[in-house]
Amino acid sequence: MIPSATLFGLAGAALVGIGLYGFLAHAHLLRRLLSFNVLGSGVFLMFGAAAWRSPWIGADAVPHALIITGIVVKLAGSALAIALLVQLARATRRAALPEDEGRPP
Amino acid sequence: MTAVLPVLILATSLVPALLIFWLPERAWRARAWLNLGGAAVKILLVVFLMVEVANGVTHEARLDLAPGLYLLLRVDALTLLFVSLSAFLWLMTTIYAIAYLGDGPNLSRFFGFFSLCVAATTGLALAGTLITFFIFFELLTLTTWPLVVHKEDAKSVKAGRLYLAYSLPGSAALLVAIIWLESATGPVIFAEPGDLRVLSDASLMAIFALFALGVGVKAALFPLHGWLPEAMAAPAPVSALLHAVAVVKAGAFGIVRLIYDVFGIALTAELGVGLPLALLAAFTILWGSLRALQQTEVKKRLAFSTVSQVSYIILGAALAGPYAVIGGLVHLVHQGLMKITLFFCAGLYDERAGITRIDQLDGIGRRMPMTSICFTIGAMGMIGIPPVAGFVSKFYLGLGGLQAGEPWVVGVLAASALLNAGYFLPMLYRIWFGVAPADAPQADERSLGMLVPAVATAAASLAAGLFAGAAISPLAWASLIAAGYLP
Amino acid sequence: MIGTALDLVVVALLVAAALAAVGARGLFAGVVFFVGYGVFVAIAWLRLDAIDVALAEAAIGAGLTGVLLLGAVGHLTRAGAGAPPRRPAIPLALACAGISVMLGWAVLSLPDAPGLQAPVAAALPGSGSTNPVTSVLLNFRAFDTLLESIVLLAVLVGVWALAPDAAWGGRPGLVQRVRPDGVLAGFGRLLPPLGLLVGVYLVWAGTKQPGGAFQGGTVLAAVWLLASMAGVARAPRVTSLILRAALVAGPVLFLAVGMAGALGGSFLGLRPDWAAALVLTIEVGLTLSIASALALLVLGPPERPA
Amino acid sequence: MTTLLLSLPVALPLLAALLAVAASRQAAGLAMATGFLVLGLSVWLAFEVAAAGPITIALGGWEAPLGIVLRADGLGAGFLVVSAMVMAVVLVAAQPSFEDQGQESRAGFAFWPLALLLFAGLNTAFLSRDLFNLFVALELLTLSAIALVAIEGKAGSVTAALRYMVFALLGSVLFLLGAALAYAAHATLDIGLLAQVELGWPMAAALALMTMGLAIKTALFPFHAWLPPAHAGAPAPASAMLSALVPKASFVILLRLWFDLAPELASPLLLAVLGGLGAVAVIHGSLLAIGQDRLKLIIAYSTVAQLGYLFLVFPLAGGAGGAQPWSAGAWTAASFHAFAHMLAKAAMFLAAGLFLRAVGHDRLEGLRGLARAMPIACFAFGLSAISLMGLPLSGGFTAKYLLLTSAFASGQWGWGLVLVAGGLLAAIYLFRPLNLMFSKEGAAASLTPVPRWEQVLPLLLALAAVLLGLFSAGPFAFLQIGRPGAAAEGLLP
Repeated sequence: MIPSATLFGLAGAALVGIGLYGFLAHAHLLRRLLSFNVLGSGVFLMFGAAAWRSPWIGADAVPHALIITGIVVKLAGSALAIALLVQLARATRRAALPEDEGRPP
Repeated sequence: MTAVLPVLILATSLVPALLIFWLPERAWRARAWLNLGGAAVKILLVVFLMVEVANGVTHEARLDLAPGLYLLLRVDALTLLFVSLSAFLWLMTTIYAIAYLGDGPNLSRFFGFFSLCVAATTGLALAGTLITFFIFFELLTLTTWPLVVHKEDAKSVKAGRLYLAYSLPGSAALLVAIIWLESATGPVIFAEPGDLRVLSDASLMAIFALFALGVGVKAALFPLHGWLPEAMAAPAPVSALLHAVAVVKAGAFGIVRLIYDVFGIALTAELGVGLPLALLAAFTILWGSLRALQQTEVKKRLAFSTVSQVSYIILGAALAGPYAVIGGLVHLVHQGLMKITLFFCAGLYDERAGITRIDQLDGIGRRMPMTSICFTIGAMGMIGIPPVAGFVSKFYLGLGGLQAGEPWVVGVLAASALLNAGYFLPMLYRIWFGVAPADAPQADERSLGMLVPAVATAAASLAAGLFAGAAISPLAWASLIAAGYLP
Repeated sequence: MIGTALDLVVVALLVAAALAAVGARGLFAGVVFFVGYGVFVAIAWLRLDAIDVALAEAAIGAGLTGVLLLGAVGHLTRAGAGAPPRRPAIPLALACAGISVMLGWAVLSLPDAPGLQAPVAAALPGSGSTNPVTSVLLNFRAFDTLLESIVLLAVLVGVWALAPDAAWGGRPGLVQRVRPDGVLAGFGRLLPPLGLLVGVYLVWAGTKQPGGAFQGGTVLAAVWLLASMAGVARAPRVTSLILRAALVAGPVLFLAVGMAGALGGSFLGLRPDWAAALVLTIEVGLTLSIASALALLVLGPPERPA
Repeated sequence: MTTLLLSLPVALPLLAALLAVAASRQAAGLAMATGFLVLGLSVWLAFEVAAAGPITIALGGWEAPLGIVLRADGLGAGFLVVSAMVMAVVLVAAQPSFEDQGQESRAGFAFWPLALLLFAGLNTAFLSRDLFNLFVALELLTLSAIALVAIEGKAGSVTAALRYMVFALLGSVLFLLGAALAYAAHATLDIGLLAQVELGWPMAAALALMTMGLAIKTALFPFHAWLPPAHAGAPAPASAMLSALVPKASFVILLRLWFDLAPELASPLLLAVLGGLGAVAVIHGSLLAIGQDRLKLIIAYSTVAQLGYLFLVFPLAGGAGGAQPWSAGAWTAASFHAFAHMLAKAAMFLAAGLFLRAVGHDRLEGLRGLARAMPIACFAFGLSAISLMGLPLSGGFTAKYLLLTSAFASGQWGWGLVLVAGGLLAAIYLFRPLNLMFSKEGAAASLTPVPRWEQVLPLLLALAAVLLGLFSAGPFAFLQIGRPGAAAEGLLP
């Protein structure tokens, strides 16, 4: 039997790869942001799995607390990014950075 | 041992500078008092210092910046030679500049940087270590730039750009040389030469070359002289400063320090780097004279003449024989006195008669007699006609060349004297024997502030030659310094 | 065995949802997949016995982020803003896969190290809470939490700064028009009391059981959003003093307690005998501020002149 | 007392920011007072550190690994003091642009809390010893900075802010992944505790990730594309904070990672790569700066180059070289360079802001003749230029001298040539504006007048940059306090 932690840790590793790919490959900023959130939760899952991995004496509360903090911070970043993106979209009718569309920055 | 005097001497130019910047434009009286007061106090201090040094008191001030990096101000005989020259000429130039600039724009800025520039020169003369020398050398570059661009017209700004384009790479080379050397030997203190032999011959030669390149820019050594004639776009007092008091002199002074205090005569000879430098200096002497011959503007001709004359100092230093050393050192003073006279006169011609081209000089001698007499004295000195000071330098240099087993030096000197005569005598002829055209503009010399300094420096050039044998003449002082360096 | 099978199913769904969210053809579909993905992440946290994290992920990671993304899709669509399609980049995909493999290997081969369970357990009595996660958040690592609650505020100020100059002083977001007898309005009247109850419970319970200011605050924010969408409550003007006070109350309270501690010798230190009361007070204050900040973040900057 | 001295530099800006949100009418005064108060406290703290050595406090009374530890050593306290100097002046300089008269305005509301939060994040980054806490501090710092970039609301600055955001998000997630890995392997996030344990591959991987994240946030080549448009697009006081202060936070953390936490893991290859990227940044950033025709872009590209110098510390003082006599010089030089850059760059952006206000645009041509119209601001610009070029006497020169000496003393003269070349290139791009200021011809006839006191503010910072070079012995000794593995004094073998 594989411990849950290992499985979800591996899943986290996979999610990091998926999120990173989306973040780097997309030009559309909303998609990049969405991918970033996938990437972030992958990191959190790996962190959480590491907290669980040790010989079982109860879950380690410290990583859990850190992850909650991390989730809030990630939301904060996403919120500002989205507001900026909406502003950009209204001003330029584009949803990507100029250099990602082959325009001069 | 005391630290007060070197710092005070530096402060006599630095403090007025910092105060002048904040003066409103119209406060010309306060500006003049600060300037002249500083210059006068400086001369007094220098005289006092001479007495002290003669009594064997050491003066030294030190400021630590970081481990291995410190500023050291220290007085030795060579320092005094340069400091006394620059103190005297600063006073003269200040009087002249106040009269010359009158109530033009941006004078607080001008005189602020002017004093800063002199402070940098003083620091450079007082520098007791290589890095201190470098720091003041750079400060000199930075503080002269605003003076060069003072007029703010396109020509001045271009001249300023050219000046920096030459100077900054030069000082970068100098910095690399210094740090390369010091990373092997530790801080180089002038009076106490370290053991340079820890570096290989090839490294030492490369360091010497970088040094020569670095200070050569300021000394207007061929082919690094291109900035100097262009800088004539600046006002006349700035030309005087560049050519006689500070910048070019700092370069020549640096070469002297390099050969005598960093490498030492013995090592220089061993490495065989003296001769190439001497040859380059000789070439510069001839090249500068030839170029001067081609010029049609008074100030341009004088500028190329400087290129040529400063290399006499370098030639003397590079030959490193007893007489050559004396000749080079004494020319440091003599050239300064004579060239500043010529520039003062050129400024007078320009301001008072509107003369900038040589062909306009016709008959000016009768309309501006005092100015023209001073000009004549300066020009004769440059050619090397006795009894003006220039003769003494050339005489010693020639002897030094023979003594060092380089008889070609005499040939170079003779050729140069001929060329000098070739470009100065026609000017003198026009001044005294030419006939002024009927439509010549008004000319007078009713500017005491400009005339007195010219007369004073002309008299000094004459006196330095006439009384070369006296105990306190520049020649005697140079001989004293030379005796200290020679084995 | 059944546990592992269940885990495997969750992992498979997780990865599939992530791939779908990142690779979806349409933007809207991507966001929908993302919300689904968030739910699976929350389930994963449940499987890892991290109920606090699961709650936070469900409320913030999936819920609020989803709402923000959906809102953005709407705005972008209305603005007609597009972007060139994804460039299929095989080398990049391979590189990312490589990174995943390396990280996976790291997960498998990390040496066993005991966590901080023991020190946390030892310090728990007198920390002001019996829920270790709350103790870590509000006591042991209170500084992180303080900064984090202020990060939300910083971002809100940043979002508001994007308002048109003329709209300053107006109400955040675009004005919603809802039919008074519609379904949304009905929900808007029905749900808030319920949500309020859940939110308050989460905060209250947080000191003993999973829950706390962030989870509770999110639920309260959702309640407010729903109510304002239904037209029951109007968002106050951005210049409203009450609103500003609500936004900073929690962090100010937190900081004040911390400074009082500093005067007593340790910044952010809680006296053991007062810790329980202080933790609860801070939680309540933070909940208020977090709820307002989150709700306002979703509403966005004011856009119409006051 | 030490508790207050260490916590107030963080707590005061936080509190002021919160109050500025609640009572925005008083925000400007509050912010300015906070700037000077924190400056005073930092100086006091520095004196305490100089007298008694590094000061450590455990927040909430919880020691690491359970709690978070703040520590003021020479490095941290030094950065604290210099950034407080910059901040105090910048906040005063921002007052004319952002203080609301009468009705609250959008920018007048947003600027002050964001600036204060940036300040708090910065100070936390300089003091904290906890990797995760550093992550949160960096987020506070970065998100406030991004919001400041966009504060003018133009399409250009919003684009710049978004580009910054894209890089920053990636940087922070990499750093977080590294911190998580460190915790997983060693169950602590405290730099001091981690420095004491034997570190294996997990920590090496963690460090690699964190270094990459921090390099992105420090805008190291090739991650620099976000910086120039972001720094140039913000209003001048914000640019000054962004360019002078923000990248230093991540750089200080990098120093702590490689000199404090795990010097033994710094392989020669890694050090060479970091140094090499720094060298490329110096040359590339300078060349790009030469090609710009807007003053603020020149200054911003110069930041890319100047940040590159900082990374030369890794090959010169890092890893096994840390025990060498020249490493003290190189290590200290990096801080000196950072200090000089903080002061000079802030002065330059503030001066540029005044030029822009006077002329109405920041195209270089507009600078014609300003030496006459705005002599004080031009003088400040010139003095900062001297420090940035590394010419004597200035903090920049002392830094350059120390770096050059250790490059030559350690036989790595290649780095030295980069320094020299960088100085010359800086001269090229900085004398272009200076030349124009001294050109009378074509000068604009009418300028918006700028009060004298506003011109004095950049001059103060520029003078501080110069004085740092004249009085560097004290700061040099101060920076050695608590320096990890401080071996020999002096620069030479």
